[in-house]
Amino acid sequence: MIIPHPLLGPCDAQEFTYLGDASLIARPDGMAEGAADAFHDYLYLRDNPAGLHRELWYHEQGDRSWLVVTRNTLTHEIVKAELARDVARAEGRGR
Amino acid sequence: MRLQHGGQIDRGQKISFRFDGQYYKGHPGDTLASALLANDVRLMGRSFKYHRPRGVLAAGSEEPNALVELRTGGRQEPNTRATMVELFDGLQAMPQNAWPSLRFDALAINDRLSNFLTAGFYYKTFMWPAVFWEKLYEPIIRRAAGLGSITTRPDPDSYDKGYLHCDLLVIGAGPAGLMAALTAGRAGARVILADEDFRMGGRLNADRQTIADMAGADWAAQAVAELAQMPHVRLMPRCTVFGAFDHGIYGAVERVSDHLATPPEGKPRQTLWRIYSKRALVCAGAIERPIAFANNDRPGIMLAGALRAYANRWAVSPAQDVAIFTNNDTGHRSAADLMALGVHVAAVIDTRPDAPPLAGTEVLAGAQVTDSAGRLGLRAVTVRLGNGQSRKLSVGALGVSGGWNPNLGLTCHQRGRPLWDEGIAAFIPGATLAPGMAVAGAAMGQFSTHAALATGAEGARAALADLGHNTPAPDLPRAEDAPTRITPFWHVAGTKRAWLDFQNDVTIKDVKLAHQEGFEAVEHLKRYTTLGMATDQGKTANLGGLAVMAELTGQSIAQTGTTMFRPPYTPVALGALAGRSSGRDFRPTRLTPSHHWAREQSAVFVEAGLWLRAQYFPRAGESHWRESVDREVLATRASVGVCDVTTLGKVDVQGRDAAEFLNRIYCNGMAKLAVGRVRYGLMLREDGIVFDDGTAARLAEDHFVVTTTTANAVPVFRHMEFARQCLWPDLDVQLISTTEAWAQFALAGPKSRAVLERLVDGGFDLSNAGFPFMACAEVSICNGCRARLFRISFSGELAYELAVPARYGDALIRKIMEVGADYDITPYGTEALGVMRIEKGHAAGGELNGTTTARNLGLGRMVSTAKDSIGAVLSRREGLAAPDGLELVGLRPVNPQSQIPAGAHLLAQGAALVAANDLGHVTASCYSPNLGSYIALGFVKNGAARMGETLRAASPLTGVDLEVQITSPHFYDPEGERLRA
Amino acid sequence: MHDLAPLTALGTKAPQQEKIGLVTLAEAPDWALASVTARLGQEAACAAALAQTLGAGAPGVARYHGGPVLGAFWIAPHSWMVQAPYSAKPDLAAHLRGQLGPCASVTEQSSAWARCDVTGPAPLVAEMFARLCNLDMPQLPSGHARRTVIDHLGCYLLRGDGGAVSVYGPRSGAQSLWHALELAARSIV
Amino acid sequence: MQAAMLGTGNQEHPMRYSGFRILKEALTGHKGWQPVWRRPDPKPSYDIVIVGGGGHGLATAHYLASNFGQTRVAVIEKGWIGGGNVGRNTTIIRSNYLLEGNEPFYEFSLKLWEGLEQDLNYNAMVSQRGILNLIHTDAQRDAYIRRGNAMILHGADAQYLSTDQIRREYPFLNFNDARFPIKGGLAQRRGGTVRHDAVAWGYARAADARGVDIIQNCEVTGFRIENGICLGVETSRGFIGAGKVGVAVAGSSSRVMAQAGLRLPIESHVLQAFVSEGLKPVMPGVITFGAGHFYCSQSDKGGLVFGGDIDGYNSYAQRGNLPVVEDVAEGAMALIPGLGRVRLLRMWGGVMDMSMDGSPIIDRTPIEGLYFNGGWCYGGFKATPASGWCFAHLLSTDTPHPTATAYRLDRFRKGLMIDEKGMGAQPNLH
Repeated sequence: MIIPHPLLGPCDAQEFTYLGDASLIARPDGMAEGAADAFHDYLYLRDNPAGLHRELWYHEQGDRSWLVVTRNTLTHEIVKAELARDVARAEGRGR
Repeated sequence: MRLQHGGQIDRGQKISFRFDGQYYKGHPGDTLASALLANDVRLMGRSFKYHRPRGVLAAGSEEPNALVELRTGGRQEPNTRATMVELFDGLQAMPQNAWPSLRFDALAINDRLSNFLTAGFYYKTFMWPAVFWEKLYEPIIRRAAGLGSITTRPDPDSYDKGYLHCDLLVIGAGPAGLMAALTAGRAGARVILADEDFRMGGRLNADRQTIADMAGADWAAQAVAELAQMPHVRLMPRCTVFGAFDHGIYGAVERVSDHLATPPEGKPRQTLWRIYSKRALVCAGAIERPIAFANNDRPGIMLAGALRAYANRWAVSPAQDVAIFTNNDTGHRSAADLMALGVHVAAVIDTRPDAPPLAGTEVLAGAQVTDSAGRLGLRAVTVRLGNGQSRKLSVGALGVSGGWNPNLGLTCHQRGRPLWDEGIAAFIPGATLAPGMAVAGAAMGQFSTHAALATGAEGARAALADLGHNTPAPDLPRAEDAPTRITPFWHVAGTKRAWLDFQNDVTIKDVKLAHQEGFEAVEHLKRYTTLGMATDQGKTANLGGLAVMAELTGQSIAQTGTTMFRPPYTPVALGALAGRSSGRDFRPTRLTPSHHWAREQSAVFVEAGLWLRAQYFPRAGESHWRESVDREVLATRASVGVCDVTTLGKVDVQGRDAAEFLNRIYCNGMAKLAVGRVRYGLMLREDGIVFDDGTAARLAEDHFVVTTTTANAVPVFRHMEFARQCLWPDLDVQLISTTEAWAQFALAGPKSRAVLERLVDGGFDLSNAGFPFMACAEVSICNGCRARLFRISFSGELAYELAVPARYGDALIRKIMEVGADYDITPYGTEALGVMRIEKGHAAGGELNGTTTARNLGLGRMVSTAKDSIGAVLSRREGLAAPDGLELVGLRPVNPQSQIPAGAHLLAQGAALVAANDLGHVTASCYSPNLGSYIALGFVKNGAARMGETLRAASPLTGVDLEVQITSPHFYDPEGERLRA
Repeated sequence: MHDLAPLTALGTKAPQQEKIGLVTLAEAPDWALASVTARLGQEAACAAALAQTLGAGAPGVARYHGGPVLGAFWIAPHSWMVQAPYSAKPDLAAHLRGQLGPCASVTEQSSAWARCDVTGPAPLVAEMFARLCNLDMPQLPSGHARRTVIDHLGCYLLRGDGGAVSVYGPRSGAQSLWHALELAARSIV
Repeated sequence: MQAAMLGTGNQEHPMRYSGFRILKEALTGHKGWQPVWRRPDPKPSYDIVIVGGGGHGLATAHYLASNFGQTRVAVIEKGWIGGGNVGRNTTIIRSNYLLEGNEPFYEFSLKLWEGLEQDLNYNAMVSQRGILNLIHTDAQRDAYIRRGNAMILHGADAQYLSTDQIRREYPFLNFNDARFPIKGGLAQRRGGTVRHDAVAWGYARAADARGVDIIQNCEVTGFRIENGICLGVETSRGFIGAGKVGVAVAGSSSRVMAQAGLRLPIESHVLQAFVSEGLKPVMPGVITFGAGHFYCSQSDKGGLVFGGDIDGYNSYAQRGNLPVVEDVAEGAMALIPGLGRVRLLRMWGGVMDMSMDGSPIIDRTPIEGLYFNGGWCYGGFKATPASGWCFAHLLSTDTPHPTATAYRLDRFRKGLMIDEKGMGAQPNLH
C-alpha cells in the first residue's frame, strides 16, 4: 500500500507501523470517576467497520510522525491522511 | 520435425541439450518445447493422477502438460514448463512423475483404475481401520502424488529484489502493449513494458499477419528498437508481472539468468521487482481453450494456436500430417499458416455447419472429433461428420481451438469480477478493475490485430490523460481487423473420458459427479474435483468445466460464475520473493562497539534480537562455558568486571515538560527526580501489564536520558512517540533515539571506582558522597573525551555505566582493560550478566514476558495512585489484582547441585503432575558460584506468603523432577549494601 | 586531543573504499551529527536560528542543505539533522546548543550513523538503489533527503549532484549495510 | 434435474461411504451417489439458528444434533458453505498451548479430530504427522519448555527435540549457515494437518443427515430483538424465527453483531496463506520457524502449504499485499535454503477475527437468546471440532463447556485475559 503522507507525499506503507483505530487518541482521564469502565471501552472495544476506518499509522522508517489514515477496509482505498498530532489537538487533546 | 524455412531461430548456431538422458540439438531462439518437437519428441510428461502420457499443449505459460525437472543438484527446478524454458547450451531436463521411465510408467495402472478413482473418492474411503490412514493409506497416496522433486540441497544461485517506478506499466508486449508503450513513450511518459517471453511481440511472433505491410514480427522488432532508444522507457523481457496489489503496486519477476547455464558472477538468477505504477495497462492477450472429446489428451493434440506458433516462430511441427479441430475462424488461420510452411493439413474439422471453406484443405463442416488413438503419441483421430458418418484421419498432430479467453488473471487480483461476453463466448474483464488499471487488446476481448493496436494506443492515451497529459492519437499502422466468428462448442458428447483439466486429470465425468453430489457452486466444483488447481491454475481448463456445469444445472455460464484468479499469475520462485534476505543475510547483524575487540578475545557471541553480543569470554584451559561464566561472575564480584551494554535502548527526552511526560509514561513517579540523579522506571502498557523497565537519568531540568531493555528499544520509542503526538500533543517534549550514538560499558565490582578514577579526568569527585548510587553526570575521560557516567547497577555491585560516542567505544574498552589490569579486570558477557541479575532477583526477559503485572514482580507499590499514568487504571482490574496471583520468588534446590530448569512447573511437594496442581513456573535459572548452588527465579501463586516452603519443580518434558525451596528472589546482598558502597 | 582513537563503523582505523564497476563506495566516518528539534511553540524561532547558523534557510520537508561547514537535512516536522566535518566541529551538539539557545532541543548523534558515499554515473547509481530501497531515484532532485529502508535497516539517503548519493545507516548495522551496497553494485556491473 | 436435486426423502440418507461403496458404484456407473447435503428452503422457525456455514457453524450444528438431540436447527450461510476460513487455511491441527484457559480446550479439540472420520463417516484426512516449533534462543527454549510442560500437565503430548534429533528428521533445514541457528524444538507428534474443505463437507453431511437444514445463499440482514430478547434473524430470504441464535461468522463477527447493537473486542485482519506447486514428498510434518514468520507443511497432494504473519492492518478485503509475501519467503529461505527454486503457486487472504488477547470467545451476549462464537484469530481451524462442541453445549444447556469456561466476553473488563503471546490489547500483534 501507499500512504499519502501529508508532508512527504506518497510513502510506502512498509515504512509504517500500524497501531489500530484512531479512537485510541481519545484516552480517558485516569483520575476521573468511572475510569475503569471508560478504559475498558477505550482499549478493548472496536467498531471494526467494513468500510471507512480511521486508523493510526506510525512512520517508523520515515519522519516518525503518527498519522491518522482514513482507509476503506473493503478496498484498501485511502481517502485521507493527517498528522495525528493535528487530529489530537482538533479533538481537544492538549497537555 | 524442423520445417525447412522460417522461424525466429538462429539456424547458424547449434546448441546441445539433454532430455530424459538423450542428447539433442536445437538453435538459439528455441524453447525446450520447440526444440523437443523439432527432434520429434512428442511425449514430454505424465499427468498427475492417471499418469497418462502427455505432450505439449500450448506454446506459452499456460502449459499444463509439458512439465520437466530442469537442471540438476541444488539447481534442480521441478514443474518447469518446457514452453517457457529458453534453450541454452548444456541444458539438462528430466521428465517427472514417471517411474521407472517416461515411456513405461508403473503408475499408469491408475489409468486403468480410473473408474474407481473418481473425483473425491478419497473422502469416502480409507477410514477403516482408523490407524491405517497415517500408516498405510496416506504414505501410499503421498508417494504417488506430487509432481516434480527437489533435491533439498541449498540453491546455489542468488536472488535480488528492487523497486521501479513509472507513469505507465504496460503488461504484455504484443501488438496492444507495443502500441501502448510507443504511444506513451513518444509522449515522454515513464513507461515500463514487461513481457514474460524472452522475445517481445506476443502473438505477432507466432502469426503471419502483417502490420504496416511488414511481417508482424518485424514490426514488433522495429517497435522494440524504437522503444529501446527512449531513455524513459524500460523494456523488460523475461519479466512476468505476477500480481496486482494495492495502490498500483505490481509484483514482477525478471528471469535475469535463467536462459544461461549459470548466472554470471555477481548476477542474480532472478530479480523480484515491486513496480510502483501510476497507471497500468494490461495487454496480456488471450489464451486459447481446448474442446473436450474422448481421449483428447494424447501427445500431439495441442491448441491450434500453439501449433501455429511452433510453426511460425520456431519452424517446427509435431508431425508432417496434422488436422485442425475448431469452432471458430482462428482454427482456419492455423491451418492456413501450417500449409504455407509445407505442413500437410489433412482436414479442418469445424463444428460449425456453416463453416467457411479454406483453400488447400478440406473443411469438414458440422463435424466433431469423437476419439483419438496412439498410446504414446497421436496416430489418428476419429471424426463424426456432419452427416453422421464416421471418418478416421491418420495424423500425428491435432490442433484444437475452442475459442479464446482473454487473459484475466491480473484483472481479478483485487477481486474484480469478470463479465460474460456472448459475442466471443468468453469472460472479459469486469468494470471493477483495480484503481489505475485498464485493459487493452485481446485481454479485453478485442481479438483483431487492428483492435489490439487501437485499444493499446487508446489505453495509453487515457492513462496519460488521467495523469494530466494530452497525447495525440497516433497514426495506427495498417493491420488485419477480422471479426471474431465463433459458435460456442465445449465438448463432444460421448461416454469415454474427455479431459478438461489436463494436469490434474479432471474429466467431464468428474464434473458430472460433482453436480450429482451437490458440489455445484463453482468453488465447490473446483475444490471437489481439483479442477483448475494445478500448476497452470486452470488457464486452459476452468471455462470448460464451468460450461459443463452450466449445462448440467441448466444455467448460463454467466450465472454459473467463475472462480477467482488469485496471484500469482504464474508460479513464482520462493528464492525471488526472498531476494537477498536468505541464509546469513536473512536479517542484518548489529555489532556492538566492542565487537572487534571481543572477537580478538575469542569471545563466544550470541544473538540478541539482531544484535550479536559477547556471551562469555573463554580462556585457555576452560573446557566448558560454565567455567568461563563462573570465573567472570566471581571476578566481577571480587574485584571488577566490564561488560558492553550498548544494546540497551536509549532515548533522549528534552523539553520543558519532559519530567511531566515521563511521569505519565512510567507508573512510578518521575516528576520530582533531581537533576544529576537516576531513577529506576517501570513502564506499563495501557492494559496494566508491565511493558518494559529501565532507568531515567535527569541530565538537566529539561533533559533526560531514559534506557529501555534491548528487546523493547523500538516498541518503547514508538509508544513514547504515540503518547507525545497523540495523547498529549501540547506537552513540550522532544524525543530522539540515541541507542546507536553511545558506546556504553558497565563497570561492576568493588574495584570499579578505582578503575574509573584512572579514566575520568581530574577534578571530578567520584567518592561515594560526591557521586552516590543513582547519580549521573556528563564527564570528561581520557584527557578530554566527553562521556556520560551513571552510577547504576544491574549486577548488585558498586557499579557504573560509562558512555562515550560510539566511535570511541573500541578504544575505550581497550583503555578500560589497560587501566583495569592492576585490578585484574575481567570482561564478562551476557551469561555472567544473567547470573548476577538472577542472584540479585532483578526481573528480565523471562519475567517481563508481556503477561506479568507489577504486582507479579513484587513491584506493585510502584504503581502510583496519585497520578494518571499509562496502564495504572487497568492494572487495578480484579483479575490482575487477585490475592492469589503469581508472585516472583527465589528458588533453591534442596540439593544445591541440582539444576532447576527454566520452564519447569512448580507444584506442591508430592502433588500429582496434573494441571490442577500447577502453582507456577521457573522463569530463569543459573548456577550461582557465589552461593555454590543452583538458583532460580520463578512465579508462584501467593509466593511471598510461602517463603521457606518446599515445592516440586517438574519438567516432564526434559525429564527433570526435583525439590526446591522458596526463598526471597534477592539471593545476594539483599540489603543492597554493596551497590551503595 | 584525548587518548581515545576512533574506529570506523566498519571496524577499521581508515575508512573503506571499494570500486565496483563504475560505482565507488566510500565509507565517510568523519562527519559530526546532531539533531535539532524545535521546542513547542518555538518552531519559527528555531527555524530562524537554524537558518542563521547554517547561513541558509532551514531545509524544508525532505530537503538537504549542504553547506561549506554546516549542513542539515530535514528528518521530522520541525526537526533536522545537522552535519559538519568532524574535525571542524568535534562537539557539534554543544556548538549548536550555543548557537540556537533555548528554542531547540539538540542531541548528539555523531556516532549513531555510519555514512557511506556512493558515486558513479547517475543512471547506474539509480539502478543500484532501485535494488536497495523504494525511493524513485531518477525523480529525486539533488538536495533531496529521505529516510528509507535498505535490507531491513532504516537509513537516511541524501541525494547529491549527478550520481552522488550519501547513505547514513545505523552504526551497529554498518557491515550489513555495506554488504547490501556491495551486492547491489555487483549485480548491475 | 433441478427437482432431483432437492428432495432425497425416499432414499437412504445418508448413504454410507466405504471402499465397498466405491467399488459398487464404479461397477454400476456411479449412478447411486447422492447429494452430500440437501438444499432445503428455510422453515418459518427453528429451535436454534446458527448464523455462519463455516467450519465452526457446521460443527456446532452437527454436535447440536448428535450430542444434544437438537434437530430443529438451521445453519444460515450468506454464500456457499465452507467458503470462509475453513476453506482457506493452512490446515494445521495441534494443541500446543501454554495457558490454563486454552490448553484443555485445544486438547479436547485434538481428541475430537482423532475420531472425526469415524464420527462423520467422511475422510477428512486427519493426518497426525506431527508439528515442530523450532527454537533459536535460550529465552525461547525456556518458554517452550514451560509450554511443553504445561501441555503434559494437561494430558497432551509434547516432546523436546535436540538439534541433532531435528537434523535427523529434517536434514534439509539450515544447520550450517543460519542467521539464527536452530537450538532445539518442541514437538507435538499428535499435531498434524487435515484436508480443510472436507471438514466443512463432512460436518455438513453429518448434520444434514440428522435433519439440520443447511441454507446457502441466505444472508442475515438483522436480528429481531424485542425487550432484550432475540427472536430470530431477518434474512435475504425472509424472517426466520429462532429460540436461540448462535453467531459463528469469524471475520464478519463485528459486522453481524453490530446488527444487534453490540461492539466486540475484535478487529478483522487479513491473513495470507500460500501453496507451492506439487512436489514429491519432502516435508514430513509441520514446522514453524522461531526466528521469523514462516510455517510449513506438505499436503497429500504434494503442495507445500505455508504461511506467516498477518498483514497487520484492519481489512475485509480477503487479499493481502507483497511485503508479507516477501517476509514469509524470506523466512522460508532462511530456514530451508533448498526452497529457492520451489514456486509459489497460489496465495490467498482470509479475514481473521483477531481478538484483543489472541484468544476466542464462546459466550452468551447481553441479549437473551443471542450467543456468540468468535475471536479465533488465525487459529480457528484447529479449534473447529471443540468450538462446535462447546458452542453446542452452551446453546443447549446455557452453561459453558468445562473446557471453554475462560472464553468469556467480560474477561477484558475483569482483567482475565488469555494472552498466549503477551502482546496486550493489540490484535495485529497476536
